[in-house]
Amino acid sequence: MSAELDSLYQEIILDHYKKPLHAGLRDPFEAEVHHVNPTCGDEVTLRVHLEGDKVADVSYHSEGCSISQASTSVMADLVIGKTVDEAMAIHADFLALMQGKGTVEPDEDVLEDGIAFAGVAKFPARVKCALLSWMAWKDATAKVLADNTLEKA
Amino acid sequence: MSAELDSLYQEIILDHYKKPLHAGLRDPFEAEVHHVNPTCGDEVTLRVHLEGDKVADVSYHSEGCSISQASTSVMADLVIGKTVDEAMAIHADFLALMQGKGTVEPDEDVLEDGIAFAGVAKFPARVKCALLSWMAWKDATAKVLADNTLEKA
Amino acid sequence: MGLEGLLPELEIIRKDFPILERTVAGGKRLVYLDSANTSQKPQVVIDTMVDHLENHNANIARAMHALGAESTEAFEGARDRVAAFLNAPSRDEVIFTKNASEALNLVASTLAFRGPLQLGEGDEILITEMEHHSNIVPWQMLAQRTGATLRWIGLTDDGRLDLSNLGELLNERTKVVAFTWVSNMLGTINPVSDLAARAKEVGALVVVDASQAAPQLPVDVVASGADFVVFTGHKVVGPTGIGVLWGHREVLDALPPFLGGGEMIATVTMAESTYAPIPHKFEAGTPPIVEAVGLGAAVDYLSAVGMDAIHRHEQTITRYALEGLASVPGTTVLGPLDAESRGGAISFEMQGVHPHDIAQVLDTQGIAVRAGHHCAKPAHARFGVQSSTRMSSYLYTRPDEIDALVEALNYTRAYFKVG
Amino acid sequence: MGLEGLLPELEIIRKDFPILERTVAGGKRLVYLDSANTSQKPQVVIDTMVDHLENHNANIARAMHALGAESTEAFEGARDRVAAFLNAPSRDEVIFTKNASEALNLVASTLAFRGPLQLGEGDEILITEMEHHSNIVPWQMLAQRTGATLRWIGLTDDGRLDLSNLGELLNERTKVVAFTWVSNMLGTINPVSDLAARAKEVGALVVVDASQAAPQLPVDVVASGADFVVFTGHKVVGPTGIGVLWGHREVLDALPPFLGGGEMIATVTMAESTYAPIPHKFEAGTPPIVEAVGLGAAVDYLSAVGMDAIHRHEQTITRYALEGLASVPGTTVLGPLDAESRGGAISFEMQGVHPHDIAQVLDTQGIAVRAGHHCAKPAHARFGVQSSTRMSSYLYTRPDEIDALVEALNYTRAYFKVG
Ligand SMILES: Cc1ncc(COP(=O)(O)O)c(C=O)c1O
Ligand SMILES: Cc1ncc(COP(=O)(O)O)c(C=O)c1O
Repeated sequence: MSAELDSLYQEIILDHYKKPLHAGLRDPFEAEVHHVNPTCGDEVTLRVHLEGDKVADVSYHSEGCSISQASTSVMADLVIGKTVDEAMAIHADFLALMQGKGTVEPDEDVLEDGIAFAGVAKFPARVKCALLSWMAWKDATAKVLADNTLEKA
Repeated sequence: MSAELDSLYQEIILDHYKKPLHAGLRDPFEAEVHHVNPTCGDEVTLRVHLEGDKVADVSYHSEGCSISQASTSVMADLVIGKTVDEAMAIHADFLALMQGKGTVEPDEDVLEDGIAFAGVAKFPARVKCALLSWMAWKDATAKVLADNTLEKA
Repeated sequence: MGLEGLLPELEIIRKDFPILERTVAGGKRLVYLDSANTSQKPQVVIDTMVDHLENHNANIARAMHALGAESTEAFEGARDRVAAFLNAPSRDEVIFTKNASEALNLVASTLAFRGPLQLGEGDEILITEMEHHSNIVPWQMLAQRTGATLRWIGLTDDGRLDLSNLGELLNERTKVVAFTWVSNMLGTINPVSDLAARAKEVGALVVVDASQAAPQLPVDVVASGADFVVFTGHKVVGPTGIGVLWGHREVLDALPPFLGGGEMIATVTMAESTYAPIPHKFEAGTPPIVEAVGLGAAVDYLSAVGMDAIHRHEQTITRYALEGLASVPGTTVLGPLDAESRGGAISFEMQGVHPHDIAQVLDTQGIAVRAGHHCAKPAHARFGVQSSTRMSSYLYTRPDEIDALVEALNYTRAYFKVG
Repeated sequence: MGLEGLLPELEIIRKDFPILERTVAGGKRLVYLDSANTSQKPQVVIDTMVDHLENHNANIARAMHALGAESTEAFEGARDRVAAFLNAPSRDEVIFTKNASEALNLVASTLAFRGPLQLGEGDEILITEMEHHSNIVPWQMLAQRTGATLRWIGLTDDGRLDLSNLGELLNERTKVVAFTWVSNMLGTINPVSDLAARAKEVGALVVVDASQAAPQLPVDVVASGADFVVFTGHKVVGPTGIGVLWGHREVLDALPPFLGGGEMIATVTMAESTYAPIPHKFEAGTPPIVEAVGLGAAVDYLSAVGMDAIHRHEQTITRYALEGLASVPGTTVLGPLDAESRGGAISFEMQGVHPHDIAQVLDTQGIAVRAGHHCAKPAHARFGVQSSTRMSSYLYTRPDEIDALVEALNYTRAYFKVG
C-alpha cells in the first residue's frame, strides 16, 4: 500500500508541493486566465508573459492538492525561458505521459522533474489535477498569440 | 380463453355496443363536456339536460371500444328519468363495482344492465373504458348544478 | 420458417431474452409484438447492470476512490460505446438524458432562452404530420414561448412525407426542421439526409428523432446531415431511464444550459455560476449511471449482431407480416405497403372491431400488440382514424409469431361476428 | 461495538448489501463512507429490478396486454409506496423525475412560464448559503429569466442558518423560499416546519430539498408545511435515474407543464394540445419504469427497518465519528459539533494535507470518502475553505469502520509528515 502511494507521491512532487517555484502573480503579463477543476474545485489563476517567441515568465496563484500544486511548480519551471514552440512540445509530451495510463516511458531530458508524475498516470482521478495548470498555461499562451496576430493584422 | 373473453364481453355489452341507446347529441341541454382517455384516445362528447332535480336527458356522441360504447349506452339508460341524487348513487355503485377488482357483487336492482360490466373489473386496462362516460356525465351534471347555484345567488 | 433474410442465429438470440420463456394468459407462450413501444432486454444487459450495482456502485466524477473510479469508467465507457454506435465525431457530443422526450425538450427549451440561436417572432419551425407527440408538443411549446410559427409537412395517402410544397415550407424564416427517421405509427422510413440537406440550404437546424430508427437500422449521425439526433434506451434493448441526445459540438456549445445543478457547473458563487463544457453542461445532477452502463451493453449487443443484419431481419418479418395481414378480410394497413420503405411497426384497422377489442382478444391468446393512437394523434387524424392496432417486431421475432397473430385476428373476427 | 442506538440487526442488514463483501486496494475490506454521495443497494432492490426486467418488462399505461398491465401495476404501485413513505395526502401528488436536480428544475423552470404563479421583476426568491448547487443554480436561472431577485439566508459560524434577519429577508415580495432539510456538507438539520410556517405567513411557495433527509429521517410532507418536497432515488438505497417531486395538488395544478411529449397530454392536434391531470402532466415520455420499481422496493426496505431506527443509528455513528475525528490532531469539523442537530455527513479539514490527498491515502486503505466542494461551493466559501473531506455513514455503517477511518487519518498525517 505504501508502495502504491509512494509511486504517486514521489519525493520530488512533495518537495515542489512544499516549496513551489515561481509562485505568485507578477507583472508584466499579456494574458491572465482562471481555470477550475469543476469536480473537485481546484483553481489556478495564471499569467503568461512572452517576449518575442520566448516564454519570459509564468506566474500564478493556485489552490489545490499536492499533485496540482506540484505540477504547476514543475510546469512553470520547465517552460520559463523556452521558446513557445519548445514549451508546447514539452506540454505535448507531458500530456501523452498523463494520458498513457502508465504505459508511456517519460523522457527525463525533456520533462526533467516532470517525470515524477509518471505514477500519476495510473490514478485516473488525479490526472486532471496534474493537467490543470498545463491547460491553463496553454490557454493563456494561445490568447497572447491570438492577440499578437490580431494586432499585426 | 373463450371463457375469460366471455366474462368480459357479455352478450348484454355486445348488444349495447351494436345498438346503443340514447345516442346522438340533442337539444335542450345545460352543459356539454368532452372527455378523452389520453392513453387510448377514446372520446365522448356528452350533454346533460336537467329539469328541476331530474335528469331529463343525456345525449352523446362517442368513439371508442365496445366496452366504452356499451357503458355509455347503459349509463344513459340508467340515469335518464332519475333524480340527480338517485343517479349519483347509481354512479357511486358502478364506480365501486369497477374499482373492486372483481370482488364486489353487483346489485341488479340498482345497476340493471350495468351488472354485465362486473367482468370488466378484472381487466384493469379496461376499467377506464367503462368509466369514461360516467365521469363525463358526473362532470357535466356538476357544471349544471354549479351554474344553477350561481344563478340563484 | 426458412424465410430468406432472417437472422441466421435467431434461435440463439431468442435464448438471450429471458422474458421470451414466459407464458401468459394461462399457459400460452408469449408472442411479444409490441417492441416499438418498448423492447425486451437480453441477459447481458441485465447482468451488466446487476454487476454494476453489486460490485461497482458509486457516484461518478465527484468520487475519488476505487469504486468511484470504476463507476466513472463504466459510465464514461458507455458514452464511448454510444458514440461509436452513432459514428459520432466526438464522445463529448453524446449527452445522456432520461429518454428521447427529454432530449427533444432539451433542444426545444433552450432555443427559447437568450443566446445566439434563440427563436423569435417571425421565425418558423417545421415539423411533420407523422411525428410522435414527443416531437410535436415541445415545438408547440417553443412556438408559444417565442412567438415563432409552427408549420407542418403533410402526408401522402400512402403514408409518406408530402414533399411537393417543400420549396415553400422551407424558407429563410425556417429556423428548425424536426422530423422522425422512422415513423412509429406508419412505419415509413424518411429520406433523412435529403431532407437534412434541403433544410441546411436555408440554414435551419435539423433535429432528427431516431427513436424508431436506432433500434433497427444503422444510424450514422454524420451521414444523416443532422445537427441533432435523438434516441431512447428502452427501445434499443437497453433500460428505461436513459435517452441520448447527439449534437454537433458547435451547436451544443452555442446553446445555453437546460437544467442547472450539480455536475454541470464550472464554478458557483452567490453572484453567478459558470458552466462546464459539453457533455457535462447538459447533464445536471447525478446522471442515470447504471442505466448508461446498461445502454452501453445494449448497443454493444446490437452491434455484435449487426445493425445491417437486424435491418434485413426486420424487413423480412415486415414483408411476411404485410402478406399475412393482407390475408385477413376487412383489414387495412396504414402506411406504405412495401416492406423496403418501412420499419417493423405495422398499424392496421379491422372493420367492425375496435382496436382495444382486438388487442384484448389477442391478449387472451398470449399475443401482445398495442392499440390506441400510439402517441401520434395528428397522423391518425390525417387518415381519419381515431385509433389503430399496431404489431411491431424486433430482432427476436419469428415468422411463426406472425402466423399466430394472423390466426388470432381471424379468430377475433369470428368472435365479434364480423364479415 | 456495543454502542447504544445502533441498529440491533446491523450484521443482518450488512448482509443485505452485496457490495460490502467486496475488497478493494489489493485485498482490503471496503469501508464505504460516501453514502451521502450515493448509497449502496440491498439485494432486494436489485432482485426486484431484475425480476421486472426478466419477467414483466413492458411499457406502461399505453400497453393493453398482460405484460403491460403487470408493468403498469408495478410502476403505479411504486408511486403508492413513495406516497406512503412521504405521508403524501394523494398518490397523484408524487411525480417521478430523473433525479432531485430535475425535480428542483421542474419547479424553478415552470415558475418562469406564463401562468398564475409566474415570477417577475421585483419578486424575490430566498435560498440559503448551505444549499447544494442543484438548489442554487435553478434559482439563479429563474432569477435571470424573470428579472426576480435572488436573496440568501446566511450561516452562523457553527454552520446553522442565521435567522436573525429573517424578518427582513421574508417580505411581501418573497415568492419562493427554497432550502435544504439536511445539509450535504455541514450535516445541519434545519427547522423545516418553523421556516415553512414563516414563509407561508408572507405567502411564499416553500420548496424543501430532502435529498439528504429522506435517506435518514422520517419525512412527512404534510407536517413539513412545504409546498414541494424533493428527493433522489440513489441516496435512499434505490437506483439512479429516478427522483421524486412531491407537491401540493393545487400548486401542481396551477403550474404549467414542464416537458412536452407522450403520456403528458390529454389530446394533441395540429392546432394545440391539452394536458393530462397530475401526476402525468409532469411525466413526459416513457418514465423510468424499472427505476420506479426499484425505488418502491427501496423505500419499503427502509420502512421495514424503520426510519426512526435508522435516524437513531445515524446519530449514534455520527456522535462516535465526531469523537473520533476530534482525536486526530489538526482536524477541524465544519458544521455543528453535536450529533443531535446533524445528519450523517461530516466534512472536515486537516491542517497541512489537502482533501484530495487525504482521500487518496484513505483509498489505499480501502476507505471511500469524498473530497472536494461536494457541490456546495458557496457554503465552502462562507467558511473560507476551498474544499473539504467528507465522511458519510448510513444504516450499514459499523463503528469499527469509523475506527478504521480515524486510524487512516493518523496514518495520513504521518505520511505527509504534518504535525
Ligand atoms: C442536498 C442535496 N440536494 C440535491 C442533490 C442532487 O441530487 P441528484 O444529484 O440526485 O439530482 C444532492 C446530491 O447530490 C444533495 O445532497
Ligand atoms: C418516434 C418516437 N419518438 C419519440 C418517442 C419517445 O420516446 P420516450 O418515450 O422514450 O421518450 C417514441 C417512443 O415512445 C417514438 O416512437
